[in-house]
Amino acid sequence: MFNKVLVANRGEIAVRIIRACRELGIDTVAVFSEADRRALHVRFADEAYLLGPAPSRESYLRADKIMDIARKANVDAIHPGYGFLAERESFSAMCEEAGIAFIGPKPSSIAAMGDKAEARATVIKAGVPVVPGTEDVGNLTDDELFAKAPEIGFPLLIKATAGGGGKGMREVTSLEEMPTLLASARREAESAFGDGNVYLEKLIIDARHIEIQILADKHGNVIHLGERECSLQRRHQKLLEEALSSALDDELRAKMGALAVKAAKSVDYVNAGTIEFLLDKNKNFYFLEMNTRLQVEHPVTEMVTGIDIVKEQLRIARGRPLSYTQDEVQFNGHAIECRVNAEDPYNNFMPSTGRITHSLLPTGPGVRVDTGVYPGFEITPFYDPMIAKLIVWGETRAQAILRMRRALEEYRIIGVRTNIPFHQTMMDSHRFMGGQYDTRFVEERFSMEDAAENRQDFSEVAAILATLVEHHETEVSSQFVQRNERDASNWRWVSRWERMHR
Amino acid sequence: MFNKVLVANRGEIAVRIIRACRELGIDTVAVFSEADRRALHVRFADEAYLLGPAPSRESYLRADKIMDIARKANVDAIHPGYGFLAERESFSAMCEEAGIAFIGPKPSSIAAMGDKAEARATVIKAGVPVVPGTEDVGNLTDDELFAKAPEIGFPLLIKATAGGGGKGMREVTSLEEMPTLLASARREAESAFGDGNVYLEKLIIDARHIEIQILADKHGNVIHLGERECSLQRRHQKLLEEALSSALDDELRAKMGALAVKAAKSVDYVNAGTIEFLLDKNKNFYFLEMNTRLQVEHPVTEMVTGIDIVKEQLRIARGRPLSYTQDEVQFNGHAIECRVNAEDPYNNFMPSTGRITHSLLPTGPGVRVDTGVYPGFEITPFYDPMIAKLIVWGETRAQAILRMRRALEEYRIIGVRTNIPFHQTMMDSHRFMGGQYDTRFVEERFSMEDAAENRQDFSEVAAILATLVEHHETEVSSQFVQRNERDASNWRWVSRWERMHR
Amino acid sequence: MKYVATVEGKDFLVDIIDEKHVSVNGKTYEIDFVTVSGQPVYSLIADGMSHESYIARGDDGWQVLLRGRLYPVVVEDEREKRLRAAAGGGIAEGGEFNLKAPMPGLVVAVPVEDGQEIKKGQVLIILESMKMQNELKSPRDGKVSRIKVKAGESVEQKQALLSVV
Amino acid sequence: MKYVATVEGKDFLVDIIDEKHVSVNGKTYEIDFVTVSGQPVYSLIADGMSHESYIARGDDGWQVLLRGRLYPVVVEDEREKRLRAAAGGGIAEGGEFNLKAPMPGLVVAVPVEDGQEIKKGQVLIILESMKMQNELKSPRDGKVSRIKVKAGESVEQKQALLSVV
Repeated sequence: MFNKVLVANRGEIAVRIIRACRELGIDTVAVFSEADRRALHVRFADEAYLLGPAPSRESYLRADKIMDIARKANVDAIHPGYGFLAERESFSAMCEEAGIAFIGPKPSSIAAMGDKAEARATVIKAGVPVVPGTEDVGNLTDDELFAKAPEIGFPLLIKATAGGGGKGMREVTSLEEMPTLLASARREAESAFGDGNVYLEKLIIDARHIEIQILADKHGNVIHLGERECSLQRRHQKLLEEALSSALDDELRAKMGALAVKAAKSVDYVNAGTIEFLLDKNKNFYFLEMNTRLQVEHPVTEMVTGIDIVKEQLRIARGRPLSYTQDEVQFNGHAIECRVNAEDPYNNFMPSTGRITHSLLPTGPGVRVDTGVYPGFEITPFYDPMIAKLIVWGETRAQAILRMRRALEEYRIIGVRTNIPFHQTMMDSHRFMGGQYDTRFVEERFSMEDAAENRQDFSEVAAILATLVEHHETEVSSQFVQRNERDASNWRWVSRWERMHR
Repeated sequence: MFNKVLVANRGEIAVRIIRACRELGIDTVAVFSEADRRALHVRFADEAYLLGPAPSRESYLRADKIMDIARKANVDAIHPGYGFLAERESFSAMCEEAGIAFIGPKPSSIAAMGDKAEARATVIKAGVPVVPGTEDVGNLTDDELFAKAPEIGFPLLIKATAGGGGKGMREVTSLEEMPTLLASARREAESAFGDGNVYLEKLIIDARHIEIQILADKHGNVIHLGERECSLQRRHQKLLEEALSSALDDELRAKMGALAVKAAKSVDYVNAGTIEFLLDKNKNFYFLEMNTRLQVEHPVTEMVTGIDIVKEQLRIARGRPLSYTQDEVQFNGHAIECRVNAEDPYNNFMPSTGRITHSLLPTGPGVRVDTGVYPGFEITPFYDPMIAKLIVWGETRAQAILRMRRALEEYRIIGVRTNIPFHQTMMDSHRFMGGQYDTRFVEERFSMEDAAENRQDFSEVAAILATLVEHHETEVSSQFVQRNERDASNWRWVSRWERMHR
Repeated sequence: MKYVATVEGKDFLVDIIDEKHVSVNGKTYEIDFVTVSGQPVYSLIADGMSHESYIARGDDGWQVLLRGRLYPVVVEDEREKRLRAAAGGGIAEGGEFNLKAPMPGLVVAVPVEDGQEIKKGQVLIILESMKMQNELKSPRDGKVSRIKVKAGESVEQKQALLSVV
Repeated sequence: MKYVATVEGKDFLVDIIDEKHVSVNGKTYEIDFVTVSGQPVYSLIADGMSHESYIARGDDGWQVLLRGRLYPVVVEDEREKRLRAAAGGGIAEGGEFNLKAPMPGLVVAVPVEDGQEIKKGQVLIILESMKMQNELKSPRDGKVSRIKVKAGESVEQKQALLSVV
């Protein structure tokens, strides 16, 4: 195995990778920005080096600095996590040149799958169905896109050529609104990826976002680990994922799995990877894109297969054959992941920043939390708002939902607003319980208020609580000056209310 | 299913049971002592009622008060957890009379297994081997015991008739030291159980403590869920448990499992339960006792079988048949549990009390924590010192050990001393790694110092750290008065050292 | 001490009788009310029912997060409320709207101009934070006034951005 | 500023050069030293190596818990240490031993009497706490003196129990 691995990332995924390395006896090297000196990945790693100021461009995107650190620390391999440099062909190539294993695919595979147009062309050749669009045509001007749009038909999607994660993506329902949306899509793509090129794609209605996890080693073995259901999205950001999907049966799973393996083989893929599909109501499916890296939502697959995907990535990068054959991949139970974001679900999901002053993690049977934050940690505006992933396993989907409900109720994060109430509301939604949802569900047919109506009303309790707090604040503030003088020693530890009643 | 269950316990096991109820949609009622108003089980339950002052005798042992609350809150069932009232025949009978389901066995089964002498007599009749001793004879006087001791032969054990958990237990190597030890055993038994009766038992050398988990329903179905290895003990308190045991093979497992089922059937047992055996070097095994309740260490069995034992208990109490047949019980991977106690391993494992000011739970793949404490919670001297159970699962025993090592390293508890360093040292011990240990290992062949010698020495780093802290404390204290005047607003949030360098 | 607590338009008359008792609209509860670990997390046991809540002061009252749902609660001294009602109260509608940055970030674009007439829902500012572009919209029709930022500028949380009059 | 840090009998000469540099026995490290979340949990990065430690003041110096091992460290000003060495220092051996309650609990038994001669390791007090009976033993031979508690009494942490002279 490797002796030392550099983790070129931050947050929960850096912690996740450090854990896998530690469990394999591999030393770890963390890199960090000035905003992350106290981050968990720095606390957990064996070595840690400063990259630069907080903005990603000056820190986590500085491939040159990361390579310098890798050489200085004499690492055997670099794990890029997801985001940042994970899908940069040039970074994979830099590692290759430096004689350091890149825990990811070859530069050529990233190139082939990274440019969406090329990816489409490649998989079409391999016999994989794709969504109608302009992707294969190459980069078009605004006027060319205006001309093509009616041919594809509305509604359609504008998507960033270099994109991912919903950035630079816009939905267009008519030609009139297209200019504005095109401009904003290009602007966002330019800012996110340094590349303002976009393409058009037919919008599949009532579609589910289904992705197949694959593993491919250097010996030509490629297997799939079944699918993940990722249809619950908002602004094209995934919010909640499941494995397996209630929309697939064994036959469709085998078929989509086989095509995913084919797609991966078409670019000589090596590493863990994900093939994303849209699945329509009639069980037609279309290739969307390939993610040539570890996915945020990989844990749900780990929970139902028992396979540690990060450890397999390390194994593959070391040149060893996969630990499992396709036949050995068995699915057991059901897993759900809720992405916990520092966002206020009661204020249009606005990002929330601040110091986490108190936190209680849900634990107990069948619960896993992947996070990079802890009480005392400051959530800054520099990075994405996902602060934790809450993952549960149950013997059945119904049991997993009940367990997730229990875990969400236990989870306390004080200091920043989070979208936990959104997930709680989702778990209570009848459509979610019935598995009847598609990629438009959250934005079009779900509201915090409607869903909450099914639930018990605790207005009276809220009235009592707020009144008690108001009452004691008022009472205490009038007494506070006197008390303060003779009792200032330990006010760190007890609240004013408690002190008053001692 | 039940609508509402009262949990007659505190700490991690109360939380564990509330979680199972919540996942089954059952309302929960917590009871608490004055010391536990802010305890996690009170925070998590739907209802909560005060029992009385902190001492157990005035709160958690007050069966009368608990029954009053159960009637008042109109519960369908009572779960006693472990300890406190879990093995009181009278409590099971009180529930029966009140028409409330007791989530445990019938009074007669508790009686049969609770008195160790009767238990021995019963299982001997069922053909289960027992350790030679005076247990079946009834309660003997000191003089009678002095007479019997040489017949059994030294070394032998004095054990409390009503006992459990190592209380009132003493090891005797010669007749001369017997009077003192007998007196202290009786004293401790009297104080712990209100019953000073003891018996003698041959001490099995190089023995392993192996226990078989069984499940028995009201329809006569009894199955076993394999064994747990519980040999790592100190002062007869278990410290670490594994499932399965490396000392058993499939054949022996089947044989011991079948005898455990037989023992349970011999008392018409209904509920989850545990049959404890001593296993000697030559694979001879002897019945020790039956625990007619949920065990502390049940999670390791849950991890390797995927069966939720608490949910099965609820199902059984409701009168439904077991969810599994013996054939459906499959073992997958390996699980280890470390009991995290508020004890100082560097000071003879003295109990430690105080407020937990900071805590970081290990999480991520394959890690489960069952706990009843959280940052801000006060550890009092009234209850037992176990504050958390850290449980890990791995595909193999080696992987489970590596994962436990990782998890222990991540676990931070500030405010009380814990035995985490003991477990870390154990994980590094070659004998533990080799699975070569028995019930005497911790006390006779293990020391924190010896084991630490295999590990890297960080004295130099410790020297730097302590010097930096000393330096800054000295420097800052001289500057503190001035700074304080213009900067007192937010001193809650930043340490003095940080503030100094802002 | 009597209060009126208003939750989503519904009034509750809450009387804090003593440390262990409150009545709500005439019904008395036995209560046990404490904070948890010195944080604004409160545990209330009322007639045996155990509730835990995170309570924060919002712009117009308390925000009570209870069992995954946010209840905005306005608490007023009963006497105060009666006086205000007698005075024929009611806050003026259609006052000036001052847009403040909801979080620190980078102004990506200001697609409106000083003096421009705008509709409710129209985008006033695009603010980037946490890698997301957030469109800050007008809560009502009006005219843009006092634009204080321009594209490319970094802003702090609560910094004034512009007004709609 | 120069210090001598003694860890289990081994001396380290630690020189705090400036905020970013220390030298130990002449070897210089580049350091980055911070506390974590306002607790006595310290993160030290020294020449790239990341260490996290819980550090508490003990009876005779610092207790540094580092990677699951406890290092007792005595830190002295170098000058101070030299002066003490010159004065032929050394703390008197065999001083009086004052037994204090290591935790709050209930005294179960006091199996010794005032004036009784005892051996090292002999049980002085049996104290019950957290459902466990703990035997408090004498660290040396001596004579029991000033017994201040009796069986059945509750004691607070650090409360004086008796002395061995």
